[in-house]
Amino acid sequence: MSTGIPVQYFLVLATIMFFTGIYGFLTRRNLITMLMSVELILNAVNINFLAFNRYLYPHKLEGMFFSLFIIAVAASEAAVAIAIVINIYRRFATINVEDVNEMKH
Amino acid sequence: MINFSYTIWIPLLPFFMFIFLGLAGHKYFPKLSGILGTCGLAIITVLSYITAYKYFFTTEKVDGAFQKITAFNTTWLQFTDKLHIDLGVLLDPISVMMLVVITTVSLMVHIYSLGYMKGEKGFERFFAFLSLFSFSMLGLVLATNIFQMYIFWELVGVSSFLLIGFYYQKPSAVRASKKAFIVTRFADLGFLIGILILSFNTKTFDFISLTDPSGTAITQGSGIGFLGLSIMTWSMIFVFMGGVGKSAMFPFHIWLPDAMEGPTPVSALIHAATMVVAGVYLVARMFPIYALAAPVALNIVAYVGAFSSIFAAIIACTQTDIKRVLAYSTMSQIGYMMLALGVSGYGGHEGLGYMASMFHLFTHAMFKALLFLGAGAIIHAVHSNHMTEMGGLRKYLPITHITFLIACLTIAGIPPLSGFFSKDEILAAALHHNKLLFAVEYAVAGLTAFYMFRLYFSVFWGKETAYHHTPHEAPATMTIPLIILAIGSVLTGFIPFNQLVTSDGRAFESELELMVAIPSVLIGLLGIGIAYILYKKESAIPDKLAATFKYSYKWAYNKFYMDEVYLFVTKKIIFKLISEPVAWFDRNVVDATMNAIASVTQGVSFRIRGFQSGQLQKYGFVFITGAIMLAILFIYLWK
Amino acid sequence: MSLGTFFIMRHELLLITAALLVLIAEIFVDAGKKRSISLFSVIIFGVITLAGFIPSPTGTVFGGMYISSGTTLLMKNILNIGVFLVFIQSLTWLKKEENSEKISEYFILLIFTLTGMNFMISAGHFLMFYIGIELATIPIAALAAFDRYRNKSAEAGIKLIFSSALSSGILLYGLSMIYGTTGTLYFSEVAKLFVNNNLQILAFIFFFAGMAFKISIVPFHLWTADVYEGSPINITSYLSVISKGAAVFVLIIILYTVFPVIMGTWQKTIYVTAILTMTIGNLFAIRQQNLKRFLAFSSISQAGYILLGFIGGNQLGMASVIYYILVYIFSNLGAFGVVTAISNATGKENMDDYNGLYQTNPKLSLIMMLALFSLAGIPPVAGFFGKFFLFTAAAQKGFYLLVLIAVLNTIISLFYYLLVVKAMFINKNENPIEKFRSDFPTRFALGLCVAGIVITGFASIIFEAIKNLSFGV
Amino acid sequence: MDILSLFVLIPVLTITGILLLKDARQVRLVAIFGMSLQLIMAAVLVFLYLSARHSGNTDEMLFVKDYLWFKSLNIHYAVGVDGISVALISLTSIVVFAGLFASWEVEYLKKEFFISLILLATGVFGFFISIDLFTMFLFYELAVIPMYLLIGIWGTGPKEYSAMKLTLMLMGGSALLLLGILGIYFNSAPNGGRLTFNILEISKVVIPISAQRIFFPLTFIGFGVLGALFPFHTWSPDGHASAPTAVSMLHAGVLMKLGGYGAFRVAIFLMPQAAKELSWIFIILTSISVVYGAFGAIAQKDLKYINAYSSVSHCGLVLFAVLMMNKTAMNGAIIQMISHGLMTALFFALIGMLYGRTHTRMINQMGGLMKVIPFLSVCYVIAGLASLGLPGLSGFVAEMTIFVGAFQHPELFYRIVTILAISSIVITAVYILRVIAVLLLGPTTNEHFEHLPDAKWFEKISVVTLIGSVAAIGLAPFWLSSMIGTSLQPIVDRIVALNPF
Repeated sequence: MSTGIPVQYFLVLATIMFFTGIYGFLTRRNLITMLMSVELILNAVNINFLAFNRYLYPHKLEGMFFSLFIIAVAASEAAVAIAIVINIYRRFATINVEDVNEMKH
Repeated sequence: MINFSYTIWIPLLPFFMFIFLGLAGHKYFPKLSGILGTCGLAIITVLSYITAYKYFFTTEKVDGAFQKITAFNTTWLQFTDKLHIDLGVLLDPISVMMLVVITTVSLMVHIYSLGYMKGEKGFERFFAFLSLFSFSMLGLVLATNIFQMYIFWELVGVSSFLLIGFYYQKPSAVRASKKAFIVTRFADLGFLIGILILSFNTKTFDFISLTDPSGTAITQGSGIGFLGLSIMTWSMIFVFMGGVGKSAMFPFHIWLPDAMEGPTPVSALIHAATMVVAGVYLVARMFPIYALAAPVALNIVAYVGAFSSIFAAIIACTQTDIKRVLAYSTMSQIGYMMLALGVSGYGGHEGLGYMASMFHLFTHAMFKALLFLGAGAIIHAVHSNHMTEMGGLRKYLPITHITFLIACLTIAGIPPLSGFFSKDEILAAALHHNKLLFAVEYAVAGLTAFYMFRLYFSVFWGKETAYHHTPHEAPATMTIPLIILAIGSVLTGFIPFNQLVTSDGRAFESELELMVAIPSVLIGLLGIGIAYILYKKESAIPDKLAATFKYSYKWAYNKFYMDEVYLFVTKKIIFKLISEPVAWFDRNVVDATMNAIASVTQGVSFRIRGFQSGQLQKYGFVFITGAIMLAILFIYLWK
Repeated sequence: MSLGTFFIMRHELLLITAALLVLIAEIFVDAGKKRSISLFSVIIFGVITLAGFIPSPTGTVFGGMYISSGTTLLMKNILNIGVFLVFIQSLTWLKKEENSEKISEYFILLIFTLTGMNFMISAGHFLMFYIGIELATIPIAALAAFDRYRNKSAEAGIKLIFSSALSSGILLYGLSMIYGTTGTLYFSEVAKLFVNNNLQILAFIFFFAGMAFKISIVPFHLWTADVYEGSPINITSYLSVISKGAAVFVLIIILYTVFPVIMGTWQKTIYVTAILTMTIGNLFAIRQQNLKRFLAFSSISQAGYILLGFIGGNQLGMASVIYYILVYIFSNLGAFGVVTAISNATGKENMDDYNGLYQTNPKLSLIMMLALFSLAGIPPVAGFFGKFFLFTAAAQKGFYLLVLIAVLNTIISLFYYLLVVKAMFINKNENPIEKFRSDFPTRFALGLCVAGIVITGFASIIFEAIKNLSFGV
Repeated sequence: MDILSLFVLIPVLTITGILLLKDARQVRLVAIFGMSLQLIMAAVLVFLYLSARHSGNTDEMLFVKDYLWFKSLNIHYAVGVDGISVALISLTSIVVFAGLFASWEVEYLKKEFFISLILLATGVFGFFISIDLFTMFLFYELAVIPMYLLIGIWGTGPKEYSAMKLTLMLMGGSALLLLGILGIYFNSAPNGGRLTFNILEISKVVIPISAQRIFFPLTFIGFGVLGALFPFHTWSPDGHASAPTAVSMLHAGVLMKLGGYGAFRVAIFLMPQAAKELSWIFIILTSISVVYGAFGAIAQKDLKYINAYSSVSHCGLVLFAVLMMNKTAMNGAIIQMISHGLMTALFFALIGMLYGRTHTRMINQMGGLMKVIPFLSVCYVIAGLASLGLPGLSGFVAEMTIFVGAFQHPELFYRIVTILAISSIVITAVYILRVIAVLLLGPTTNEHFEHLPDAKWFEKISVVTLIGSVAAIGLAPFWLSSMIGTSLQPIVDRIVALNPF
């Protein structure tokens, strides 16, 4: 058990990452960058799970496994998302999210 | 005890006649309807006479008094255990007397109409309506309870409406019928409220228990008070309001002159002899309550009667339409009857006014019907209602002339005609009660003689008028009723009413009071004299007089502008100030509120559409904000 | 793990088998005969749907991560019925030239999402739940973008995938906090260890937001309309009934079993969001012209009504929710079926195009009217019963004010449903949609919907069966 | 099969029959056959009811049948009738029968028209036979919704607007009603035991007064909207004006009675204490309805508007009387429902027939019709006289019973309000006579009207049926009044037991 870094540090890091991800999601206009922001959010979650598991509940591995699954799912999600982004680029000739608003109101 | 149960057929026969003529008459026997209706009425006239004879002369009196006999009674509608409307036949002196009056006059009018209405469009309809009226009127007088009376009260109102508007294509007739109905309806509202108050306190509608002098209604009714008057007084005032309306007393009299738009026989029957006296009959019917439990209300009756009689008499002096003169005269005479009731007491000689009133009602029915039928004959001959277009008719219409003269003399109170006796009793009763009222009535007696003879002289004497085609005497169907009624007018004065129709059913002695009789005859003669001077020959004096008293004449000629007042109230107040604002309010406030709810919803829907911007990142922002807001809400604010 | 335990997972296994069969068929069928795959898939799925009603053992698998009970079986069967209807409805659309290459994809992806939903419903552990929810979401995003050549379809896809990624990120963050505070992700244990502190409430709200996204509860609903409008119409109907229905099932199970401790909190949450959802959904629906978009907002407001069943935490509530979803599947698919049929025949999707529809296509109009009346809760169709039970469930726990707001909202919703009815029956049109005869699958599916709309209400046995399988907090 | 369910079954079968017809020309024959059967059934029901009563059956409800429907919520399909429902069922049969004849000439989408009309009737019949709140509510809504199509498709004027307004307002009422019913349901077993929707069972317990205070207003207003309670009456003028003839007839004649019946049977019967406590508020509202409706009618120029406002006034009287909560007034309320149902149906039938001939409903554009079309005109006069309460026609009986009953109220306030309400009869006379005078009497103003045809045979059937009923009640009210009175007795007993004066 690594004793050097207290659990709070991880949690703070995760929180910062989470909100950075959200901020990025809300502000970056490029769809790919937005996708990266989502990955940030998911990774923040991963850090949370891992830290909790390691520090608070070291006898079980639920958190570890959960983050593994998250990584896998995130990968597939990204695959589908990028496929659609490519289609967007074909149709709209841009990947600026603001231009993708044919439907509103 | 004599069985009177057959009397139920007296009102029912005309009812079936109405249904029969109304449904089938038009199609199958338009010509025969008159005969059928008349025959039906003849049968019930005979029945009525038999009933009167049996009632007055063969029925045993109990304790010297005529009994109220309930000949027939059936519950028609049950309200509560105690309150129920019965339909039935109540026989007592006044109802039996009214039976005679109604059937006699009605029969005369039927016969008369056979000639008068011959060839009119809607001949069968006319007789159907007459039957309806006879039914309603008979039902009214025979009512065993006040609610039955109210039912038939409404029915006579509607038959009057139908008959006034008989010439339904004539706008003035339509207006008049509408007016008559609505004005009386308004008065009936009072009647109904009176009934409700009365029944609330006494828990009964039944006349016998209501008018029993020792019954609870009278002995306990005066207790509870409201605004200083006892409840019983209030209810009687309201009930009297109905009577005021139907009997065309001031201020609900305005419908009566207009009602002359109806066919003349109708005016004779309904608006002279029978229906308009229903108010008097109503007060007479409720008389023990008025006299014993609601003296204030009785005083009101007296004053309303007195005022109406002089008011109408003054107007009558200025009118030129002969039917309108007669109409105002009717109003004036009914005022007499009301006054007589108002000054009467209950029981014995105290009840002189009551007896006089009924007496006058009886005689008035005869002579006023005669007057109207005579007027009808004149109109029939001249095709005009206006005195100005008549004159010198005595040569052309001898029978009409004679009978009309008899009627005029009767109404003027010239002995020994019937009007003299009845009017004399009234004046005597008034004299004993209230000098002021007596003075008024005394003046009215003079005025009556004056305007009647003004009418008589202008029509039968006066200037020689050129007619388009020579007037000729009416057919026998019309003259026979005139003659019969003239005989009636002469003779009925000798009926001993004080033996038969009295306030408590017991006979009392009354004799001619010379102190009253002589002056009243004198003033009658004076009136006739003045009329003779002014109208016997064509003269300029009336116009001069009219010019001298320009304003008063104008006011009287315009009926003291009562019509205008009513017009103002209906048009300006009810229509403009209530109905239209209500309609406006309904559309623009109530309805608009409902519509506003809808449009606000739609407006909000339009305003918030920017929320759905189509921008993915804004969606994300709302998502995050929403989650955080919920978290804050439930962690810090509303835990 | 014995063979018997496999039967516990029968629904999922059958679905996966079916997906694989379709995949194999795709390989062996000639390029020119791809269309036969669709019929094949529908038949297979029909068999699966029927098989779902065969009595099946219940129990847990994977050490409690997968739970099968009468309730979950019921829910899965209801979803199967819905998907079956969607499949039949999509046959006509799949016959189109542009789709001939993608028929098997369509079926495979949909079957996989359904598998994901089944796993969600049966989850006994948040990991299983998470895998299920992602399996149920990601393929749909691909399907939303199915019409490669339409801008709107691509836009729908991108909006769906990004929104759902964000929402699952938030949901996961919530889960991580649940894990951090309780040390377990098993439903049964979380329920025991949950103590209602601030962090846990935050965790719950994040979790709720993620689920609310799937059910499209205000304020997490904004993707709904755009995605519904842009997606191919059959995907829209799938999203609006199956996806939503599954999420509703999962949410109610989790609320009842995992979070009974903080019932007070989630009642308030639902109180607030239910009001918002009904009202906002209705207010937006009033103005819509595109029928898909119109139905999207209508389905948002429907979600609001459904929340009324949640709020009491009572058995009646769950029964009414499940029942309402069943009714809603029939009604909404009826409406979408008509829209699909008309869209396939003419390409028209606007309300104005429906003017005078009754003159030319009376049967379609009648079905549409029936479906809309059912959505509006007008007797004698099933929607009336569904709404009545939802309101009863809320009233049972004393939420009369909420019921009042809900019933007032039904008036607004009645207004816009009647607008469609008015367009079809009352409005005059110079050029109404021409008379056409739909093909057999469409008519068959619509017939099933109508039968469902009519029978589900009157046949009390259905509700009673659902009631018996439901449970309360 | 019990006799009461036949009242729902026959219309449903008729609808099915119409649906199966290939030939559109036979539609009305089938419809009329079905509804004549219904009329006969109603007569049979009256007969059976009276003979059952005569043989000494004193149960509150007769012919009770109870089928469990939704077991878990204790929802039953429960039917049963007492004198009141029997009377109203008869009314409905008559009005529907007359309404079908009045719509003989509908050609546009004939099949659909008759189906919707009969569907509406189904709802009404179902409502009157139900003694279970759930089924009652179901039938209530079932009766309301066809109105939208009936007005929207076959109406005139601003029909879409009117139809929408009417439907939404009525549904708004039913929304409140739903809440009220749920409230009653969850308080139907205050002492433990099974919750129930059954009216008879609920009437055996006392709903807690605190719950009554909340749910009585909801229920009463809910029904009141349909009964044209001020200020929720505004759907009525527009709705009636836009509706086709038969729909106006059914709507004013029958559907509005659902409001009065419900207010009485559900709101007041089940929650008498709150009803008494709060009656003053609603008494004020209903008195406003009565007077305001009448004044509103005076200012109108469109025949249908006049009649719609008059309906507001007359239906206000129903609710007014019900709130007086004594037997006589309630009896009057029921008779008024029947009477108003018949005469307003008559009015609307006649207005429709006049409109079919003159193509206008504005009274100032018509005149002197009596001469041209005497039959219809005479009927109109009779309808008018019934409406203004002429003795011998049904209106009088109803109004007098109400007034006498209301005036028996022990508190002065109620009696004074009664007097206000009574004053409406004069106002009624004003507008009725005004219409008759302008419309029918006087010279014929428009030469186009000189050659209008008088009533055709089917119109005569329609009108004569209604007039016959109006006159029958007016001439011999005793049997109706006593039939209702007997059934009211247990209701009044309960009210009095809970509200000792």
